[in-house]
Amino acid sequence: MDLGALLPELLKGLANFTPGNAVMIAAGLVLIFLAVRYEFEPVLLLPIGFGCLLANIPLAGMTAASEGMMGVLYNAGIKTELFPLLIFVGVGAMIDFRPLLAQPRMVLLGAAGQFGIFGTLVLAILLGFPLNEAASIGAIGAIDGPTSIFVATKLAPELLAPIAVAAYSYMSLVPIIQPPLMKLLTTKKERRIRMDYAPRPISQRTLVAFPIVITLVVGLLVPEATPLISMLMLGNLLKVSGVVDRLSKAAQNEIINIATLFLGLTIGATMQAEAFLRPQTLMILALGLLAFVLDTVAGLLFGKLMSVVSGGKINPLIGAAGISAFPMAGRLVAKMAQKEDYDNFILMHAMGANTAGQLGSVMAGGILLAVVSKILGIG
Amino acid sequence: MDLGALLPELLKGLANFTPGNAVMIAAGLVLIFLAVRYEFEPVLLLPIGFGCLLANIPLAGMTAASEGMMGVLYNAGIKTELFPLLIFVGVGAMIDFRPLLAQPRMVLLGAAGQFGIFGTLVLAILLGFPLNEAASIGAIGAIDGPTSIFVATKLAPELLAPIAVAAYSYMSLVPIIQPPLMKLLTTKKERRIRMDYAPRPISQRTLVAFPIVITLVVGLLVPEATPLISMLMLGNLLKVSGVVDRLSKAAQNEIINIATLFLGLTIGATMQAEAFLRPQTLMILALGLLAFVLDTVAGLLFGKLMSVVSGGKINPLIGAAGISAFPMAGRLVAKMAQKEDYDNFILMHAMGANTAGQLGSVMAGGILLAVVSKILGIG
Amino acid sequence: MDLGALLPELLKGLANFTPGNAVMIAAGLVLIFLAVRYEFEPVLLLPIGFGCLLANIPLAGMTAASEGMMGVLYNAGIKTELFPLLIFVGVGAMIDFRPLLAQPRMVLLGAAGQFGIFGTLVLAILLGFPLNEAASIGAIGAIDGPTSIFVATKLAPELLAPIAVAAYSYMSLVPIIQPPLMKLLTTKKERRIRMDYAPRPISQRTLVAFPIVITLVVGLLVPEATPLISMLMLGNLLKVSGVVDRLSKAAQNEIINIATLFLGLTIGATMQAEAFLRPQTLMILALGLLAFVLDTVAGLLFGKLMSVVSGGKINPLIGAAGISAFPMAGRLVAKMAQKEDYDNFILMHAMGANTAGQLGSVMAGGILLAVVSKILGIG
Amino acid sequence: MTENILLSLQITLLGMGIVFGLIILLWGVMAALTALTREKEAPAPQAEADAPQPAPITSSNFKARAAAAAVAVALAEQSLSTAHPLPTPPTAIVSAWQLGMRTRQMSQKGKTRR
Amino acid sequence: MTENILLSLQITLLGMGIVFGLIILLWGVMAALTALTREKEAPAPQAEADAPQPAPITSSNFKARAAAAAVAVALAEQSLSTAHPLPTPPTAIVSAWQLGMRTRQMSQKGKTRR
Amino acid sequence: MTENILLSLQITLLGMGIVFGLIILLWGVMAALTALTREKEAPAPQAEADAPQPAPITSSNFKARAAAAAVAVALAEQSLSTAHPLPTPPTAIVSAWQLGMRTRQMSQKGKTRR
Ligand code: NA
Ligand code: NA
Ligand code: NA
Repeated sequence: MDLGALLPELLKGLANFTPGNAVMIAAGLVLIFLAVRYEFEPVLLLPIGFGCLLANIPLAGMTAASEGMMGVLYNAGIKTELFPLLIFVGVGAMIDFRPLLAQPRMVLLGAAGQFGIFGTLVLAILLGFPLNEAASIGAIGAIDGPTSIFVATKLAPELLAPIAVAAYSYMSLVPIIQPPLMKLLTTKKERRIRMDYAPRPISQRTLVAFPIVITLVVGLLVPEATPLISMLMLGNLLKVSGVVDRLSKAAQNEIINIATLFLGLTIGATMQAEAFLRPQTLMILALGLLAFVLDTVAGLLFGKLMSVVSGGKINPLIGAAGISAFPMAGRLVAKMAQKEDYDNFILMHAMGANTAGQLGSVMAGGILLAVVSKILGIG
Repeated sequence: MDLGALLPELLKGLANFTPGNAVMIAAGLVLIFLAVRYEFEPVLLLPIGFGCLLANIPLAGMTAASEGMMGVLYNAGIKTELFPLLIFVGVGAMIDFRPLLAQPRMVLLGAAGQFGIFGTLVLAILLGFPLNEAASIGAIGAIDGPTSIFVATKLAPELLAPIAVAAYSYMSLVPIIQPPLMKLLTTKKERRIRMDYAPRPISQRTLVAFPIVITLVVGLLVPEATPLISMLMLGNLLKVSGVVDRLSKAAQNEIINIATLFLGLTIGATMQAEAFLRPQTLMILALGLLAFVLDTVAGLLFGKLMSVVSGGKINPLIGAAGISAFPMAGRLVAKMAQKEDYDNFILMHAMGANTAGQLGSVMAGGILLAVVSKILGIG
Repeated sequence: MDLGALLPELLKGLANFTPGNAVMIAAGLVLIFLAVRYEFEPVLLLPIGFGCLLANIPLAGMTAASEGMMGVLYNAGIKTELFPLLIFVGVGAMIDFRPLLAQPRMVLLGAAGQFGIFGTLVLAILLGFPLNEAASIGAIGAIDGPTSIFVATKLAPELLAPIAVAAYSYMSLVPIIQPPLMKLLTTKKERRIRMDYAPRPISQRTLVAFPIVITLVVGLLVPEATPLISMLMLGNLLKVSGVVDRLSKAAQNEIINIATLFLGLTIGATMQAEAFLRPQTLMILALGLLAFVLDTVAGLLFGKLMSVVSGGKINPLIGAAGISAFPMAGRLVAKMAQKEDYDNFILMHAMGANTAGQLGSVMAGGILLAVVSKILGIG
Repeated sequence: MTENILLSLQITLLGMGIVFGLIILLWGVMAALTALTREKEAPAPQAEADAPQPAPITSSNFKARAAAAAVAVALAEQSLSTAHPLPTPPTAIVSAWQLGMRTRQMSQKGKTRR
Repeated sequence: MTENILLSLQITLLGMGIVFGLIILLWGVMAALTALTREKEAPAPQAEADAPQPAPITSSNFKARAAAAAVAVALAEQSLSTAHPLPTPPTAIVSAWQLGMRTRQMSQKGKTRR
Repeated sequence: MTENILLSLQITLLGMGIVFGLIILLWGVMAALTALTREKEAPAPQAEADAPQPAPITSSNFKARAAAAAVAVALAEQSLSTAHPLPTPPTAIVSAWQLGMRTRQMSQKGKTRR
């Protein structure tokens, strides 16, 4: 046995390195950079970026399709949809629905902010994507990572990587993407509108009943939305019930942290050059951005409509909070209003619209899934 | 493609809703109500109740038999028995065996309190249940969730849902079920008996040796009880050893919390109307209640016997703590004694009997499993 | 049915008890004793010892090869290599590479300390072990549990139990094994050498870049080392990035704790008498000890070489810290130097060499895996 | 292709229709929910309805409220600037806000309308 | 059926028999365990055996002990009322109890027998 | 057998060769890494280079430094004695050490060489 002959064998990894790998490693580094330097959704972009690096080290066996660690985690948590659903349990335990329950009409804003989902679907069809893929791309417009991943896993798992990356990246770009649109579509006077906040007192009983009733109503009408909405509501119920502190804390900590880390790594590990570096990917990223813009525009326009209908009692900015992207969008809206008038506090209204957007996104995702799988004869 | 024709398709969920689903959703709501309002074992009844709701939303794919999230968790943790065993690791890390080690004769009370297991088995046979099912129903008499689930999973998985529900519900009903029996079976004079507490000092060495020795002795004599008893003792060893604080805390927190949440949800998700709404279920619930009563009665009568034999030095009430249901039963007994005589402290004796009951329950569960599987030729 | 005939059936467990079981139970008790009494790596030796007890209770179904709990965990976390890799994520989040980055030449000591791996491989071949087994035994010389387990799982899973036991036991024996060798191989004068510590300031940017660059460089050159090195570096990146506190804490707590407990139990559960009690096992344990000695000797000799080359500016003791066994070896070295001269602080240099040893061990493990699997035509 | 585009437009119409339908249903559910539970605790809200007016604003408590407002703003900005991906829920802010801002908003309302 | 009932009665007999047998064995094991470890630390218990008597009860320390008892009771009741499903172990209560109650129980014993 | 032994020796040679090669490469990478990032923050190190000398040792601050040293030693010994298998990282010790020991080591150096 000539060991000298082994050396080329040992450098096989380097020999298999492709320009595509280099590009994807650069992409991974950019994601990590955005996460670390600008804190754009770091809990997701950092693991995604790191997973992307791993998937592009040739022969390392760390892609989501391999039999190695990433493959094991992918099969355990993405294929089964466990990770996004567990994340939702944690998110649910962090959401406070009182601002929404105190002003139920705010819920309407959560519907308008979903227009980007369907608008993007149309555009994707125009660009030649088949229906299942177009619908999955549209789901980026939910501006909600778990929903996008859930829909894409069901309809077009081959597009999961770019969709997940777009969903989480754009969620983190809320403070960059939304403000120009807000200024463009609203007048200074509109942005200065102050809003009453005389909320009805929300009883403990209402708080507990809410997640249960929502689960049942949405579940019975849109069965496809049940997994997402029920896990969100389960998390909320764990919190508001006040009797299962242990479980509520587990949902908000160990469960969501572990699921988030593994989800990020495995999503990143799907970004192998061969699978990811296709013209489609760029289109998906562009369409995702558009979805975000369409959501915001629709939300703002609906906000203006509500403002007019209410006789100027509603600040149209809160329409932009109806897109989901909880809680960044809500906070941004409150900040924008304050920029115009330091004494104008609309945080509670914005958070109401924002939680409505979270509900709306999940429902819209489920409806999209229901309609499209019926048409395709899958469901 | 006529989209109008889709609407009935979309409302298929509602169309498939059966009266049975309605009944089971009501049952789930009752469980949640008991958990939230009266704090009856909320960490289990709330997830079980919520899982029950999910299992009865038609076409949602959230039953334990589906390929969805609940099915994944069911296969990962119930079929493999991982969840009840992990819960036992946590419970073990929470039990303090010093009161029992300080008064070893208390251990006898842990035997009498298991009579309900076998008494109920006889009754279930009388009602026509086959042996494997009768034994699983008898296991409710362990008054210990994980043991009941473990036995039922092995012998009659089709009855898992009602058995688990009964086991956990009745455990939480200790303060309601036991007091009238206590008053009925003991005289005021008996309840006022004070007890010596001159415990031997328990060395650290004994504390560490105890879980190891118990595992080996019980394991060698009743191999079927090994998984349950060993995980309980492992948890205890992690705690008393004092050198693996990290692991002890992990057992008492993340491990038990996650396992409990998932166990509750998946048990609930087995409560689908078609499978659950059978005359058997009502019989099982009734038999389970009877098992509880038989346990308590046997414990109290044995307590009276010990009282007589000891020349009145033993308060017969502590017999009722020998049923398991750790630590509620122990505390209840101490409270009952104090009610009669404010200066009468028998908490340490009651806790000794209670931990003995915990050991006895696990052993009785293992013995039941051993005997019945030998007769049925399974083991 | 004669129930009397059941009794022998019920005592089948005892009847199947072999002297081998007794020996292994004694071995398990020794491990637990070492863990509890002397705190030798208790988080691993205690679960390993307990798992060993369980595996040797006849008919209990708690061996790693069974379909019971231990088998489930073994298949989920050892066969898939998930547990050692998850432990590495946690270890990475606990390592501070600043002492190494401040004195990059220290990294050389991390190479010398790996000689035991290859030296032991040669000896194992001499003793007649086939190449795959000899290489796995050599991996004990990494003095790093996860690396040894990773290599053995790939090359010779049938030897996993003794290798894991040796790896973790010897790691814990650092304070017993190394000092005599240190005294033997260095003069008092050498041990009294003081070292400059004028470290370059390490920027946050360097700290973040380091784990990423190491992953890419090592991954591209030794793909086989990617899983190990990348998970170590991922953990480190989570910590030093400073933006994902949640994930960093999850890695350092719940993830590593749960993985450690399950890894220990399942490794222990592979120690069933029939599989473990072979002459090989004793040889492996002896070879493992030798690997440790060879590592230390090579490290110290290389330390002496560096001391001479540097003109007496380097204390050769730090060579002994290059073996991995992080952070015990580094601390021990600092303590030894102080013993000779109370004012001599070389902790920072020793920790630099120790982290270098950690890196070197992982790389050497990967290289070993790469070379041997190429020769055997596996990779 | 044209067929597909038509289909996608139909999906959009149907989808947004259902979303709005469901959201409006939710509105009703929420209203019913709060109404039902309010009826059960009738006396309390009644009492509250009698005294919805904020305490008269004196210059002494104005400073305190201004301080509370500043804290709330600082908290909100801080939260925004660090861009928590999985943030602590805004409950704390909400409570602070409710305590300090409710009466304030009411007086603001007057000013805004003027 | 009758056969099954007979079988079930036999199982009951056998099962309870084994349970009691095992429990009695456990009793022995526990007694042996505490005895063995006690022998090893012989001097200490010996010393303790010389002075098993509680300190004489004076009215001054009686109040303190009464307070300790009240705390223990309060703790126990509180624990009971919240019906913890996975409670913190009673260790804390135990230690408090051991510290405060041991001598007390001994004096109670006298009274009870009287 | 002889063949196998030869093979194992070759593996040793090759393996240790690659390990050393990789480690030397790592040395270069680390040096480059620190150099690159240092260039970007050039002014600061420059300033530091101007004043690398420790503050003059007076008897008053000697005690303080001795105390710091004692604490560091105690910490290190404590850590060693409990033999943490998964220890908290030595960061805390490091910082303390860096704060207190750096100037000290420099003066020690002088003494050692004398
Ligand atoms: Na949305
Ligand atoms: Na019981
Ligand atoms: Na090493």
